[in-house]
Amino acid sequence: MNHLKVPEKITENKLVELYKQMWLIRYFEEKVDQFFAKGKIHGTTHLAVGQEASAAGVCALLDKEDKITSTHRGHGHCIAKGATPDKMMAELFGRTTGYCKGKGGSMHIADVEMGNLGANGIVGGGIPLAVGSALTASMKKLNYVTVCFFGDGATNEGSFHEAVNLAAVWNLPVIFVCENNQYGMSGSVKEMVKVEDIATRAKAYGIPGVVADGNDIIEMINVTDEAIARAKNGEGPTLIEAKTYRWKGHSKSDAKKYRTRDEENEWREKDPIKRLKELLISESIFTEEKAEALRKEALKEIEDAVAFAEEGPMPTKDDLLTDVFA
Amino acid sequence: MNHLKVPEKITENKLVELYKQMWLIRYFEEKVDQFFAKGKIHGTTHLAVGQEASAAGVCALLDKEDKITSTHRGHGHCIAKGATPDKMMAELFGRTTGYCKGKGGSMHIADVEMGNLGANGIVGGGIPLAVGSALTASMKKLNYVTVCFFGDGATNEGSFHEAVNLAAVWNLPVIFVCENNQYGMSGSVKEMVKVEDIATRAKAYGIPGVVADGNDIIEMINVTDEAIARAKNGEGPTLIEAKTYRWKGHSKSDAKKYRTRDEENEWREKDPIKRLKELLISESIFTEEKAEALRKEALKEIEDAVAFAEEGPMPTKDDLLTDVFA
Amino acid sequence: MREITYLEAVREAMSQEMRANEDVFILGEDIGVYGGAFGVTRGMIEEFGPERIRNTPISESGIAGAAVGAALTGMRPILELQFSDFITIAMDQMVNQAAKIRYMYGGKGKVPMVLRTPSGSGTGAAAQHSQSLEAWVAHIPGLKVVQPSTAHDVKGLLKAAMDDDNPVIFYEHKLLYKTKGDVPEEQYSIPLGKADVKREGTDVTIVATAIMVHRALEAAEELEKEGISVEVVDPRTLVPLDTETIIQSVSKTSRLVVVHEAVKRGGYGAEIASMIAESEAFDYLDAPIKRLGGASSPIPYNPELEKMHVPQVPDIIQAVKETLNKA
Amino acid sequence: MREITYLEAVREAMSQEMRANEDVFILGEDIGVYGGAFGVTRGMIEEFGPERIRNTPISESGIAGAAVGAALTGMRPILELQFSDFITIAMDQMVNQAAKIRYMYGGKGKVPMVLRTPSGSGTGAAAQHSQSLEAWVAHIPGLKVVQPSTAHDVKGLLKAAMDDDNPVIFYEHKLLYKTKGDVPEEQYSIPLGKADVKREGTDVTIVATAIMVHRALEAAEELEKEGISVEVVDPRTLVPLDTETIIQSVSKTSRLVVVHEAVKRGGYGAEIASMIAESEAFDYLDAPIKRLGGASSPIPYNPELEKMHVPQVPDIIQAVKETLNKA
Ligand SMILES: Cc1ncc(C[n+]2csc(CCOP(=O)(O)OP(=O)(O)O)c2C)c(N)n1
Ligand SMILES: Cc1ncc(C[n+]2csc(CCOP(=O)(O)OP(=O)(O)O)c2C)c(N)n1
Ligand SMILES: [Mg+2]
Ligand SMILES: [Mg+2]
Repeated sequence: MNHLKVPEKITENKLVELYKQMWLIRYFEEKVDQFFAKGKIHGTTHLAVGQEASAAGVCALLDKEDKITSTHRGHGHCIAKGATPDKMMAELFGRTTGYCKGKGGSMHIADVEMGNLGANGIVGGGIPLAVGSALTASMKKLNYVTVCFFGDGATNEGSFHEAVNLAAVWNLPVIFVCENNQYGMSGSVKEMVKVEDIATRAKAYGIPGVVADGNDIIEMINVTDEAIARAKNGEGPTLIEAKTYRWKGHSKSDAKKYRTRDEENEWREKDPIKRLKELLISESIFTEEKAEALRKEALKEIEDAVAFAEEGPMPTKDDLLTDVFA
Repeated sequence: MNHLKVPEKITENKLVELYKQMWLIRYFEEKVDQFFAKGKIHGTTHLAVGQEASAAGVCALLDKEDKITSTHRGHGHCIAKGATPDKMMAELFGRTTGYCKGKGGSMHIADVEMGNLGANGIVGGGIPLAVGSALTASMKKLNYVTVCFFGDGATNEGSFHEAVNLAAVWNLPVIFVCENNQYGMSGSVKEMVKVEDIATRAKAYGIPGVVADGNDIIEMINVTDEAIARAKNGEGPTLIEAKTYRWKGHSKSDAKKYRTRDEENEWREKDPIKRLKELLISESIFTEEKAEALRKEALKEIEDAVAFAEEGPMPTKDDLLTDVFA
Repeated sequence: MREITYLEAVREAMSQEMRANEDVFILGEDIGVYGGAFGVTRGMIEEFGPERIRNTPISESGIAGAAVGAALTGMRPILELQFSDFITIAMDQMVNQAAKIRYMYGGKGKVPMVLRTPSGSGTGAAAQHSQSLEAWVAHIPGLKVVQPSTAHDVKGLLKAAMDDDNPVIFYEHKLLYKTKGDVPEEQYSIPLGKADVKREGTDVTIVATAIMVHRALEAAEELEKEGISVEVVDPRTLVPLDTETIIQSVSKTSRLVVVHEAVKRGGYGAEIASMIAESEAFDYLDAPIKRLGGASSPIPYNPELEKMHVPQVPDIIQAVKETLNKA
Repeated sequence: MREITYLEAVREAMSQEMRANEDVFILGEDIGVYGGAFGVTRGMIEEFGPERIRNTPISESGIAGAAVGAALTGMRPILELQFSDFITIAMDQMVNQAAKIRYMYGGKGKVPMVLRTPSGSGTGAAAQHSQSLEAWVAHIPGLKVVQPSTAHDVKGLLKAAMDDDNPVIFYEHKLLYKTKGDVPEEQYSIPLGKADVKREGTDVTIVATAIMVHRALEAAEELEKEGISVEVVDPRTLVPLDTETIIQSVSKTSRLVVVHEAVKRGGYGAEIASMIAESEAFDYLDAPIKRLGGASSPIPYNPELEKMHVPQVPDIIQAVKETLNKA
């Protein structure tokens, strides 16, 4: 790792792990996509294929005590924060063995004890929650950070504005990570926001805003590292903008009329997984063969997750009214 | 008017009128204050004493077709947009002769036909309405501008963020005027916003943000003039921050523990009315005697308004259920 | 007559009105080339252009307020709210502004706008995308509230809503979008405040809304086989509510079952049931009123649980029999 | 026993709890040196400091969400919402997040928070600052809803709310803040879900909430002079609702009048009335149920109109007589 500037915590092993993690995310999503197409999964889903590096890169530095809040496009964050694909897939299959006993589904996977405060079906809905989590850290003098993921579209919600302002004036240990994948559902960020970079919005709150290449896991790791340091030093929140792209449609039915195939192809070229592979090979951290083996392991794990999911029991009438109140 | 740089529309006569208008606003407020203290007016009220220059200066350039939206602290905007103190006072007295037939009260005075789209009891509530009004202008190709008044505190509401973003991306003819009087109800802008100038927030929307001395009516006129020109030229919205101060408490009961008497006195020194008087005398636009006469006229008008108000009939049971639906 | 879907009827009502009235336009998230989350506006941007089929940022409070402001100054906006659950974000603008402006201003100004929004469960979208929250807005003076159940009704009621000079909250049911019905091609209006007796009967009255109208009709058919004659009343609009038709029906049948998908507790069914319990129909009642509604839990994801959350045909049959002491 | 005001009882309940439990803190607009819009937290910042009496920017959705997030991670926040009308802005965080998180997450995580907020009219604050919107939250599974009517009840119920591991919406009535009552000095808890029979009687049951409890009691006293014996039941909590006590009372008196300040149409009174119309008490009813509530208009500013908007003592007396056919 001569040329590679990464934080100490990011060992060669960790990079190799992250490589595999990105494949886990991708295969998880691909599998889900297939099941939806076949009508084997209920509801809707939002896939993060193409956006693996921001989830994996940001979470690479997080400890178990650190928290995240996620979005409707949350499978990647979830895996990166340490969830097991088994229970995630079981959730999508609506089984009691799923993270939410089949009550939440794709948009609500959470693992509060593990620091995953949950996906969210409300665009921007998780941003104030993350600020609340950071407030707990600050009031209880706990040393954890909270990472708040959201999309470019979410930055037009009032909840974004109110929450980031709160975090700024209270100087809270929270990191706002905007995954700017260029579109909301169909609204291009160019038409919905009049500034070039979402990161510019940080200026309204007097906090640092950083633009990063969201398809470059190394850059994501490094900007996150700085943001964590600031948070832990009592210097308050940071807004990181990860420029990236979602390869698939917004959700299960999307003719993608709002963008061109050329644009899609351009971004496929910037595949974050391929990019890390090339880097790790060029840095002699692993070989093409090892990379291939890792990919296959990931695929296998996802297939096992499907098997696990399919075996899980369905909830029954008795489950309808439980878990409403603590 | 040799030294005085003001738009053509602002004749010497207009400046003299504005001088009187500021007194009208001040006396209106002082009168209301007295009646509240005596328990002769119901409800609550938010007075704009000390803030006369921003209301008068911004509205000086508006035509009848131009629109404004206002706030809980709206009497000044209302008078400046051409309302008659008679009907305003009658409204505060809850009479059918008031602007809202006694149904609205201080926080809801409006005169839609005259372009005053209304005060608003919800902090930030009027900002999206102003954008809607500007949208009408844009869609119907009408040549009016909409001025949207709000306070420093309101800029922390999500409605501010969402509305300004909309106006920016749609390039609407609207002027956002933030009257930064240093406090919300008790929250100091220094504790509630982490940037020095509210005008900086314009950067998040890619629109110009201008800081102005809100106690200097000439400066308010000039910055508004530029914003109107931009709006009418299809260059979109502007955010103007008028730095000012409210002399009185937030509403009828306020011990003002959150600020010092020294600070209050400093700002009283910057009295916008005195300032215009001195300017008009030094520019030989009027004399001390004329100024005094105008002040007295204003006082008289307000006293007449009280008489008008007191004479108005009270609504009756029959009025309770009318005006709900058009 | 020509058959089209409920979804097509909504689109047709809007398109015809937009051709006739320049002041009408639609704003909402992804309503342009995407055609809206449910495809209702598909094709409309091609006909009317991006000014009048206005794609917005994801800012429910901002766009609701912009609609109110536009309505107040002379436009007649239709706001498409992507899922009815998101009214949580636009509540201030709808309730504190749109509903109250005219009254607060002493009768000056008006807010002619329609907020159209899909509601209901059954699509697996889980707790934050499946609610039926019409009881909230029906509680607010100054708002009108419409819940059409058929393709025919949705077209006529939407025309009336667009013609109305007041803010109207217009609930479309997701599961009804694909249902078909006879729909006249020309514009027509169904007055707000006029219930429709969807089936006549003599033994029990079912008042049902939205998708529950169809389940009630199915139940009625089953019950007929057992010799039970059910009248199904569809209020169509919750505000104004056609109390007369409901009271008449209950006075005739002496038994009332109220069915909606919204959570039973505090749902609008409570208003309908109490309206009857307060009315002259009370004296005709031969059995306690029955209400069916959603369970007291958020809406679960699992498809079976999701179904259990809301009244189904067998639940309605059971309830009818109970009021007849035949359960 | 010692007499203190309703307002002081709220403050005392919070102060005692904050001394005992470090995880409890208050956040809200102007709750610091200003003491809150109604003075409830006056003096508390001096005792507990600005971290735990946390003044916030004017951002109802942000602070509600921050409270939810803090609750989810181990704190026990009390959110003071300056006027209950502003829940329109915090609705998403309360309804789509706080109420549903535990269920959506399959029972993992909990949201122990109290949203305290003053509601009601009578202060001349007009349409946007005078509403009673408790029916909205009572409709949402996952939220508990409390409406205390006396100084004694408010202290005990607030203790129970703070001890509860779920989101509780706690309505304080503006006009009750200055009313006095006997209040024990020590901490005590009144269980959520336990109604209180505020006056026993045999001829008619009045179920009344918040300030209407007092008006009902006044009416009862007047009616006693005419030989009419009225029972006044104060549910105290809308969710959970003590249906048993209400059913028992109505079964005894055979007549029911429900009174609240919220707009009658779609108010929680409809839930209470229909609950009775569905229950075994139905068979005991000797007269149609009566509901009294706010008029179908926004709340007007003029003080006389404002009073006409909501039920007053003579209206209650009249309603009772009507159910007895003595009007
Ligand atoms: C409050 C709210 N508004 C609208 C939606 C519908 N919706 C779901 S995802 C989405 C787009 C979100 O865009 P962005 O924040 O950029 O995230 P991305 O989907 O690109 O990851 C929309 C409009 C929603 N779920 N919640
Ligand atoms: C949504 C909302 N939150 C809170 C309030 C209570 N309130 C009324 S005025 C005010 C302060 C507003 O501050 P600012 O916007 O700076 O205006 P100013 O009063 O200083 O003119 C507050 C908190 C309100 N009316 N509406
Ligand atoms: Mg996006
Ligand atoms: Mg201010």
